[in-house]
Amino acid sequence: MARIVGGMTSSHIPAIGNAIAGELFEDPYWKPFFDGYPAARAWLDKVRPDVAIVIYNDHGLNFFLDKMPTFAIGAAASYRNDDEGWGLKPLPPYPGDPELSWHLINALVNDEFDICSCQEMLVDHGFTVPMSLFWPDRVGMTVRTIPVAVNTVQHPLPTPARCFKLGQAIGRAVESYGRDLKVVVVGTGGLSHQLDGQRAGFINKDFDLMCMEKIVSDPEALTRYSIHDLVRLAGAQGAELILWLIMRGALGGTVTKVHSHYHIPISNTGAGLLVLENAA
Amino acid sequence: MARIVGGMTSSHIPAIGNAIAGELFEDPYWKPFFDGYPAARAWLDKVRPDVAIVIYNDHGLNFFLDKMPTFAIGAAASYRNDDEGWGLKPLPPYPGDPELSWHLINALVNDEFDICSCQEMLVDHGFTVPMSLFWPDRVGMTVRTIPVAVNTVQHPLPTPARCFKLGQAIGRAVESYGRDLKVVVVGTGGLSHQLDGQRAGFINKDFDLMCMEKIVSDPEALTRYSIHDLVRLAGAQGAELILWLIMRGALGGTVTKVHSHYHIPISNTGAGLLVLENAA
Amino acid sequence: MASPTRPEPIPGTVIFDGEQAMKGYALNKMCYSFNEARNREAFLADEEAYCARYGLNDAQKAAIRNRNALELLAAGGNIYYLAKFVGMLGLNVQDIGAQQTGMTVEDFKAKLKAAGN
Amino acid sequence: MASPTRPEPIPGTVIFDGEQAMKGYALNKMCYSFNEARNREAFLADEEAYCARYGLNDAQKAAIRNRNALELLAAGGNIYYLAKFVGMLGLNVQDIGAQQTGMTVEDFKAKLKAAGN
Ligand SMILES: [Fe+3]
Ligand SMILES: [Fe+3]
Repeated sequence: MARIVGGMTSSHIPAIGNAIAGELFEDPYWKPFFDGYPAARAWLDKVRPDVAIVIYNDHGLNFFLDKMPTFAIGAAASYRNDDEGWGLKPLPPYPGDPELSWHLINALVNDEFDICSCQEMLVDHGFTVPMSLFWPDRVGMTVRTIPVAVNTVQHPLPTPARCFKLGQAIGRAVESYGRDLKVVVVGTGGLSHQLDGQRAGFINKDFDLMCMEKIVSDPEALTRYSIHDLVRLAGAQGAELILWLIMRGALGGTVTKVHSHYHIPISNTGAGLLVLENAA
Repeated sequence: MARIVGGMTSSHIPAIGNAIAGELFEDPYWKPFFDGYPAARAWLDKVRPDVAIVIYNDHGLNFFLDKMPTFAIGAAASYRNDDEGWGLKPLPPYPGDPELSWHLINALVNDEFDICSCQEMLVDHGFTVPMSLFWPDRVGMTVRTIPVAVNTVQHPLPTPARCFKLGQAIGRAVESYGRDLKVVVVGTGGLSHQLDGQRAGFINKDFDLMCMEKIVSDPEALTRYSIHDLVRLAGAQGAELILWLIMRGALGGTVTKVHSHYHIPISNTGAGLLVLENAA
Repeated sequence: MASPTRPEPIPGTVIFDGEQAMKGYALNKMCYSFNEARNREAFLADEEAYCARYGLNDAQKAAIRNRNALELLAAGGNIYYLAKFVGMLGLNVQDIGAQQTGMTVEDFKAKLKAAGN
Repeated sequence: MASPTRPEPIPGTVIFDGEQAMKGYALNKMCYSFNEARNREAFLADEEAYCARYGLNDAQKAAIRNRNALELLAAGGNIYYLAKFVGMLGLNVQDIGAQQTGMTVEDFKAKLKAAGN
């Protein structure tokens, strides 16, 4: 039977992708951020998951406002990125696991989640940046991927409570899959940041640190915020916390914190990294 | 306050559109079908709804398998059709009501329905055929439209129970809208038919007549079928009954049957027409 | 909730699910393209080249060549996208129904009419 | 459930909701097109013609002409699609943050750094 072995969180901002491309790992601005990741990769080397379910939001590459799904799940054999308008270079395509994708889609629709299924799907920095951070070795990488895209572009966004429930349903769906697989769930984005408006550059360290704690020990507390609360407390893009809540919902009630790292700022963002091991 | 004044059902198969284009109203094959509609139009002339929420499925015009939403709602100022691959002629665009569309989308997402919002949306025969039957006078037509597209193309389809709940949520959402509007909900498609496979041409009159009864008096009984049950009992395309269940869910518990008409066959299909008045 | 166990097959009926959708993706994508008149013209001008452009496999190409609905379904075709292909050829769902059931169109229509009794 | 009542505005923050989405549709559609290099080239070759092709209104055209993020937001622009426009011009989110807050880029960066203390 398939099993969710753990969950991880990471910021996914494009500036990280540029810093990786520029190999700025020892750069004084970037070093305190990148230094959080070796411990996460060491955990992955130990656990060796077969599949990563990556919860992210598309930032206007694969989805436009003519068809803006709340929850979209990739069901392709592979996923490629694109230049996103600012000339990003193509990465090797990410292998998918369409059989598990369809199992998830079947189980979730049957469980009253109104999924948009995507048999072709471009993945943007929201997906590729965490993948590059956790699996920098694209030659040796053996993990297959399932992208789960959540609307954080256009309000109404799904409520934090709904997102946590989606995560729980993903957890049940994985557990019901007949194949013997180790699955890790990656919650990307966040923490506090705001790109637009006169409040651009808003960061809320206290709120971020509270989220880093609560997401581990009491995620339900975070589901009581409204989207509007999250925008107010974490900035317009800080609402990406809902992506973490989906990850956390997919894990069991009790998790072990393997690793945690927080750094301000990278570009306009408070960056939070967590590695959580699921209770066996 | 907005109010759902009633609901209607109608088949939506392309052959009807061709028969309308050919003005076959007195043709011996078509007359028994078309004769059902004057009574429905008389009711509409009396009630004069401001908005029609049209529940239909796209048959491969606006949505492809790269982005296949379970529930999609139009939020455009107008909607046009297209030739669908077999040269249908363009109809005058249908006026939308984007303000009410957004009210519905906000309320439904807040109510944990995972809607795909569509600010541009081509509407196919699933939408245009019932519109032409109920509002043949496109010059004098004053009703605005909101298309609600439901995946019946690719399994998993949403369950009958989920569809009924979506209808109930649409009902609550309309009732909470501040403007004084009369809204009618149109459930299109069905009844039994199967286009594909060695079982093509399957029709189940007994099941159709049972549905015509139960959808009025005991719709919850129909929500206990699985999609697989519907395919077995009503044919592969008979699963479109879920569109009727959304319509019925949007009405109150008690409705009055104003008009009912059933005819076999039109093309490959059992055609059911209902006009239901919502309890005040 | 567990993924539902696969229910009893329904004779003569292919459920277009994820498995079929994966198998038929290229074929269905080609048929979806027929929504646009210029794509229909391009297909009719050079069928083989058009099929190759969409990456159809041999079974799909043969089914297209044969205008055979059951073969198209077996190759992963979805009836709604296939309808654009057959519609372009001037066939309607009753012609296709007759083809799939091995009946004449007249007999197929008579069978449907009889369902009303 | 009733539609949620509109909550208190958040100063300096435009919620990109249905109202904004309707207002900004043409502008955002144009910016979305910049995902493709040939569209960026077409825009840069003749900005006015490109804006006209997408049906931008006068406020949107002026905001594009002025490379002004606050004007673009006020005209219904969504930050994620706008990012493709400003990215094409070689600006990043810190340049745009400085512009929107009326600060120098250095001061804007310093403010972000200070948030970590
Ligand atoms: Fe993001
Ligand atoms: Fe239909």
